[in-house]
Amino acid sequence: MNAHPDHESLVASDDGIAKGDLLMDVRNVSLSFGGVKAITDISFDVRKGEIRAIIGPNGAGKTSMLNVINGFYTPQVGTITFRGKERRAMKPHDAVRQGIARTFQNVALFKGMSTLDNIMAGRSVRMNRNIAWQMLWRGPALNEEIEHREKVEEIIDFLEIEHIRRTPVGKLPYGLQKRVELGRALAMEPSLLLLDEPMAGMNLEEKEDMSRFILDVNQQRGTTIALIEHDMGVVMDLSDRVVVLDYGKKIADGPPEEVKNSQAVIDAYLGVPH
Amino acid sequence: MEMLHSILVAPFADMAEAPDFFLQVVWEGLVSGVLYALIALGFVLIYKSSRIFNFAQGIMVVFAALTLVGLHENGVPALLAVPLTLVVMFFLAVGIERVVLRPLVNQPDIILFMATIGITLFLIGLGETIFGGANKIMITEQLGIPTGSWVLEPFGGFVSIEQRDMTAVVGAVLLVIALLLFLNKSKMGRAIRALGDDHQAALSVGISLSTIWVLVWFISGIIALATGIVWGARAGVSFALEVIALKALPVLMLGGLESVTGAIVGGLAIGILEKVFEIYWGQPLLGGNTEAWFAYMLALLVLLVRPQGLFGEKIIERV
Amino acid sequence: MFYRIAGQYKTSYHTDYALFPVKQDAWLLALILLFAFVVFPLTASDFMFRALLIPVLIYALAALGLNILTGYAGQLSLGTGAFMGVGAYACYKLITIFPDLNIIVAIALSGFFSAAAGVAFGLPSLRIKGFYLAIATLAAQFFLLWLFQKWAWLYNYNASGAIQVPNMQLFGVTVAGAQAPVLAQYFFVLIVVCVITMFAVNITRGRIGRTWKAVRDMDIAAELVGINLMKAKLSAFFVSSYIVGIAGALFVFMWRGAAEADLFDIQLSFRVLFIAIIGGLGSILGNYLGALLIVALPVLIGTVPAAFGLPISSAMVEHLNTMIIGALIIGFLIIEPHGLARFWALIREKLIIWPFPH
Amino acid sequence: MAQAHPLPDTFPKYLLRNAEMFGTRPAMRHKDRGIWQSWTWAEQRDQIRDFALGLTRLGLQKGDKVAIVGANRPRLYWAVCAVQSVGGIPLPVYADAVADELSYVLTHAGVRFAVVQDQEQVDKLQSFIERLTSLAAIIYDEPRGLRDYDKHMLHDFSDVQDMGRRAQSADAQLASRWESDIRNASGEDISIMLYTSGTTGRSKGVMLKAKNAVKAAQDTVAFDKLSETDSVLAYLPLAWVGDHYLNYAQGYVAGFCVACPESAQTVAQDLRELAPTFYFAPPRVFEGLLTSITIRMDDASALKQRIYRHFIDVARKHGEAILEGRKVPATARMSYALGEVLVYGPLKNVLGLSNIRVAYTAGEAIGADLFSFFRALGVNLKQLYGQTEAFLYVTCQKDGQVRSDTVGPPAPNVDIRISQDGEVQFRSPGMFSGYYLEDDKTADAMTPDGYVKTGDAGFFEKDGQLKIIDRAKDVGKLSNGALFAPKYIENMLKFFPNIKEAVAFGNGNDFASAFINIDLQAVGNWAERNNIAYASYQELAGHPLVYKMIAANVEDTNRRLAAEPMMAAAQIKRFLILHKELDADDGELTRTQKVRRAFVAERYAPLIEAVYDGSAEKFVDTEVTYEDGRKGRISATVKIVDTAVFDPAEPMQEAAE
Repeated sequence: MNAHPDHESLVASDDGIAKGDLLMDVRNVSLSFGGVKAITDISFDVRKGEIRAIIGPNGAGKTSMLNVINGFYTPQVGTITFRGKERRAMKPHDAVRQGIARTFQNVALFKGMSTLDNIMAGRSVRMNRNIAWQMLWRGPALNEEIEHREKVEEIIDFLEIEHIRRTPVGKLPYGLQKRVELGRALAMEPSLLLLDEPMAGMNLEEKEDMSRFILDVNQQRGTTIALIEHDMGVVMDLSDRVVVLDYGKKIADGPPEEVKNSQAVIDAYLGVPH
Repeated sequence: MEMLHSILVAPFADMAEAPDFFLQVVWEGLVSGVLYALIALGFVLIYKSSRIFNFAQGIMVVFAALTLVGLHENGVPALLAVPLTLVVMFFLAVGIERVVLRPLVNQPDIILFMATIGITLFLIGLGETIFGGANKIMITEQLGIPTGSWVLEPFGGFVSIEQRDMTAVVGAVLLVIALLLFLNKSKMGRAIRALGDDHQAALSVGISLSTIWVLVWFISGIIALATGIVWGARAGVSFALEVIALKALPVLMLGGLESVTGAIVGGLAIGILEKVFEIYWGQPLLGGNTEAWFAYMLALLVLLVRPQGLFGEKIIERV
Repeated sequence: MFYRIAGQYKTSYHTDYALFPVKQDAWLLALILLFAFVVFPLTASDFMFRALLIPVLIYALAALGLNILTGYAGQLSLGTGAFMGVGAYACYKLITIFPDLNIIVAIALSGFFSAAAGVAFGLPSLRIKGFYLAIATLAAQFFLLWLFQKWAWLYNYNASGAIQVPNMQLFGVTVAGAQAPVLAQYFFVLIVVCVITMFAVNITRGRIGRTWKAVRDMDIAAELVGINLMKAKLSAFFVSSYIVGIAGALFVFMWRGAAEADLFDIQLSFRVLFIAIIGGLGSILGNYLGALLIVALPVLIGTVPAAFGLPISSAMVEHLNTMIIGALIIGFLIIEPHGLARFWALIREKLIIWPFPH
Repeated sequence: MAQAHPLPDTFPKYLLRNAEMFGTRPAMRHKDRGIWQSWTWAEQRDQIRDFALGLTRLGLQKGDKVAIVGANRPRLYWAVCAVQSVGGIPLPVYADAVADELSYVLTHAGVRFAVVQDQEQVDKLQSFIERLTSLAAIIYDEPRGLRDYDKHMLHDFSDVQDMGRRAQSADAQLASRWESDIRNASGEDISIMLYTSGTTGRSKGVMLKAKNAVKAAQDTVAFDKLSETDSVLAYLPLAWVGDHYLNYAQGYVAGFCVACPESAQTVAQDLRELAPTFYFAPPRVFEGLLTSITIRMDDASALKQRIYRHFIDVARKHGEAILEGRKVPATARMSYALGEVLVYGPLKNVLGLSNIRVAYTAGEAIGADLFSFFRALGVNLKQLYGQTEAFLYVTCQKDGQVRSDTVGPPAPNVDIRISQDGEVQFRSPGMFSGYYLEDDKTADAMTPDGYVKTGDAGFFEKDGQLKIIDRAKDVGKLSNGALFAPKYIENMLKFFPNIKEAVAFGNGNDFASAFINIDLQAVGNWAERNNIAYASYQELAGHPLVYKMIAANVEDTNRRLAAEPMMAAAQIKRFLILHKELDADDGELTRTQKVRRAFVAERYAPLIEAVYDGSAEKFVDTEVTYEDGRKGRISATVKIVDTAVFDPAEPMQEAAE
């Protein structure tokens, strides 16, 4: 029985929001860890289908903001409206159910498993055959496994990582681990994909590949992307709109050219004393 | 209703009724608490310096006691047997570092934890083979530990304090003070604390891992010997001690794996509460012998409230 | 050398998910099963069954249960002995309350009691992790052990505090109790262990196995991938304790014949933990290899030197055995932290690419 | 394969027959999405029918040419048969051909359609689309990246098949009419046009009639008793005559299963998974295999090495005899059997050669020890000699009568003769029907009485096997009149694992000389084991120890040349190691890695001069093109070394063995 390679399965599940409309609205979010103020009163919105970059010097609160969006941290103040539902506290795996997936700054893959299993883990939220079927394996459980395996094989083909399908991820070079992690996030068919410095520590060629993948995901699959990245060249090329954070506050928000020339951003990066 | 009364009211009534008996119970609890604290101290010292959860601390106590008594039985005078045992403990520390710890330097914590289980078994087997499995009597008199007891009459009642218990408490306090001074003030002490955070970092700063580890295991060997003597004096030297030494685990859970004060306070708390619960709740209501599980249940409840224990640092998950 | 991988290509995902993608492995298992179901029953002596074959299977099953919890789901447990006890006592009470209950049903049901206990003591795993979690299972171990001694209803109030297995028939053959022939008990245990192992293999292979491994490797990432940590951890405790409970029931009904409370003490927990460690955490095959080693060792130490003429007292055998196991654990952790299972995997890999080194 | 009606004489006819007789057997496999996707003959027929009818909807008429550009993909193979089924002429072209080569071939042939693999080929075609006046549409197999291209002339393969299906549902008779057209098609039609990768000048379009191609394939299928149970891995370029003959032509005639690898990088892994029964590889691939075996074995443990060496010696002595069923002492047969379990079986298994019933090599001469190494392992490796103009087979060796230094007797129904100046000429059933639109070149290639001139010099040995010496035009004479066959010398040099490529010179000079390219993998591994540091290929090539090692190899070659009366005079007196690898991108090699002798001679003229004026070294500065087309320059001082020469009388140790 052949796997019928349908390329349409790669398109993100439609979440009932038209392209360009509001997908997520972050309003007055503040987050602190016992006195340390990581984020203070930040608001910005993300439109469906765009690549929204979040940039800022180290320690500006970028990753913390990402963790708030996908429910890992609960902000003390402020709310996040995602696909029309407003919420402040949300368990991470509920955020996933609503269609938020992410990659991590320093690769959080499951070291004990192979590339295929890591990406299949991204599908687990959509697989639900109960334990009885799993015990028998042949039958509904295996059919479900194969159904999701075909989706994962689409992603493996899309990210051109067929040659490392069975390799334990612990053995992979850094660049490939990042790609597997992107694969895992794509496997969750998110409507919002949070990328935390997808190109950190990559050489030029790997960066070009990753940019191509990100563009393909955004254009071909229509997945909205929130991108944290330091490499200005990449940010300017890829993103439609940019939010600039500094010391936990928002200092600029708008299209790349406009943000690039704003004095506040230049100061932040060149280090004017606060 | 009557059930509630016997749980919540009756025990406190008994305490008030016989304060001297209550004091006696608290004292007995305190003494066993000191022993738990000493063992826990050995754990903390090793965990603080090498991130190793040393399961073998309990058996080292037994092994030290056995060696001491074994040497004495073979004609070595008591006061000479103690330094000799310390030498044995030193070589044990060198052996453990060389054979077990050095090859496993960068392994994950779970692997090191299991290695200490391996050491535990090995030492049990070794001890039994050399000294035979039978129980032995601690040579308390020969070590000059007074064996008499004092009698006090607080609240017109009657409380007897064993002198050897008092020496145990005093000895423990001295040991703890010496340890704290050593850790915080001396050069070696700082190296031990630095090592705890990150093996590689410490290595890169030029702290030689192997000497520090030998030193740390030797110090916990000394503590083990002291504990062995005191414990042996109360309950005789036997391998059953190893299971009781497990009681140090809840102490660590309560006090946090890294803090010396946590180990002491935790040890005393568990010792006292355990005894009190046994006497006033365990025997009348639950058929006694609750000391077997009380410490673990207590530690479990505390952990549910504060996952990092009373004194541990707050665990922040960084992604 | 013996492996011929060439030509074994997969034309469908079904075959890709086969239990043995390489048929030589299937032949190897067939050979082992042939020995287990045919050769041993014909050749082994009663001593061999009682001292080696039955205990290896039961210990392997217990280690399999523990491995699912610690090896696959990463939740450390030191309470295996107690959960085996729950299985044993539950089974005993079931057959005393319903005397005509079929033994298979009794054993199967007793698993649920230990599973319930496992889940109860597994609840803390939602808040505490790593070593700290060991305390929860230690509490279970000591508390349940105390319960077995104190709660007389468990052993039907008989004076000795021990439970005695009555004679029980299955399809007309006495399988449990004093008169049960050792061969019947061996087959009973073998079939139960094979069935449960097959279920365990299927579960760890599929979605549930993956979620467990994800929780084991990095629970934060697992949660952010949409895995509900509570469901994953508790299911691991449930399945693990169920299997351990069954092993406990077999331990008493098919091997020991009788049991008193301190049979299920912390030493039993350690023993099963060593089997899982030396066998290889995170593997199914490892449990069998570990059990074989840990059970066979004392028998070897006892018989081999005697054969060479220097008799060793049974106490000395016990001491040497403990020492050697301790040394083995350390040795394995240094040479191959993933135990005998990884050893076999490396040998198999070498055979496949023989005569090349890489 | 008895069948009711007469033997089919076109491949589409075979398609229909196979779909009937072997409907459920696998016809095509492709490793994709982690598993081997399979199609039976019946499914393959339907796929081809739908595409063919779709093509006619797009306006394909009889005689139109359709270019097929891409790697080995099921859909491209189906496109070939689909085009043939409606009377068109498929035209496979090398996928890695650069734009201007591709544009010349497509404009020269006037293609109406192009079936390509992916976006890369589409971009290549669109870069010179304006020159393809007759092109009606481009059809692509993999849609990746082509979603937002303007679809005016661009169609997805499956869309064209949908058109075919819709047409069939609209007109119920269409399918049966398609089949009857096939059955009535005449064998005289041109079934395929293959452009040769000419070593000199522009490539020429070789036309092959259907009946000729089918007849040739029927002969060789019978010769090697191939059947529908065989399997083959199609990994060599689709446009090469070898792939088209061995996989496509013989595939249809025998009905066996053709498998396409997942990608170019995973061929070795796919070969191992599939373990095909029929295998073809140029000598260079076998060289690579042997080199990788020796390198990996050098790293093995002492015990494994001892076992390996012992049994390889046993195989060298008795392997071939056992393979050919000759009498061998019982003890030898026994230790060979043990060797099969311990070394040969596993070795063949790891390389994927376990199930091979018939294996061929061709294209260049193969070293004697390399050839016998694989035969000794039990791989039934044979030699064949052929050309695009002969639809491959000119000569091929029979099972049991195999020699490493000859290419075998004439293939079935092939008539071969040697001209006065030693050129091999042939007439064969698979003969081509001339070059497309180039009758003058066709005339040059044929003799007046209808024989095809191969351009190779050779002679028949006593046992009737043909021995190829060299390209006819390259065979020259030394200044003292002695025969100088550069290819013959080069092949001998290349038999050494450390030498990857060699170019011999001497025509019209006093002595023969050679330019040598070292094999980076083999010499690099040797350098590593003797901890010799080197930063680049150039540095390793110039290393004195490497020179010493290569000098020893050249001396060995001279000893062998001395043993052959005709070649003794052309021993190599001086040689140098080139500072850069000869590369197809620099034009020094053809697409199939054959040396373009004239180009190399002209490009390195100063070096040749230095060799013959006796200087010990020569500074040289050459231009290099990198992978992405940028140009750069490499300069180095190349040392030139003299080597010992043996007078023909000296006995050869090897001969004595």
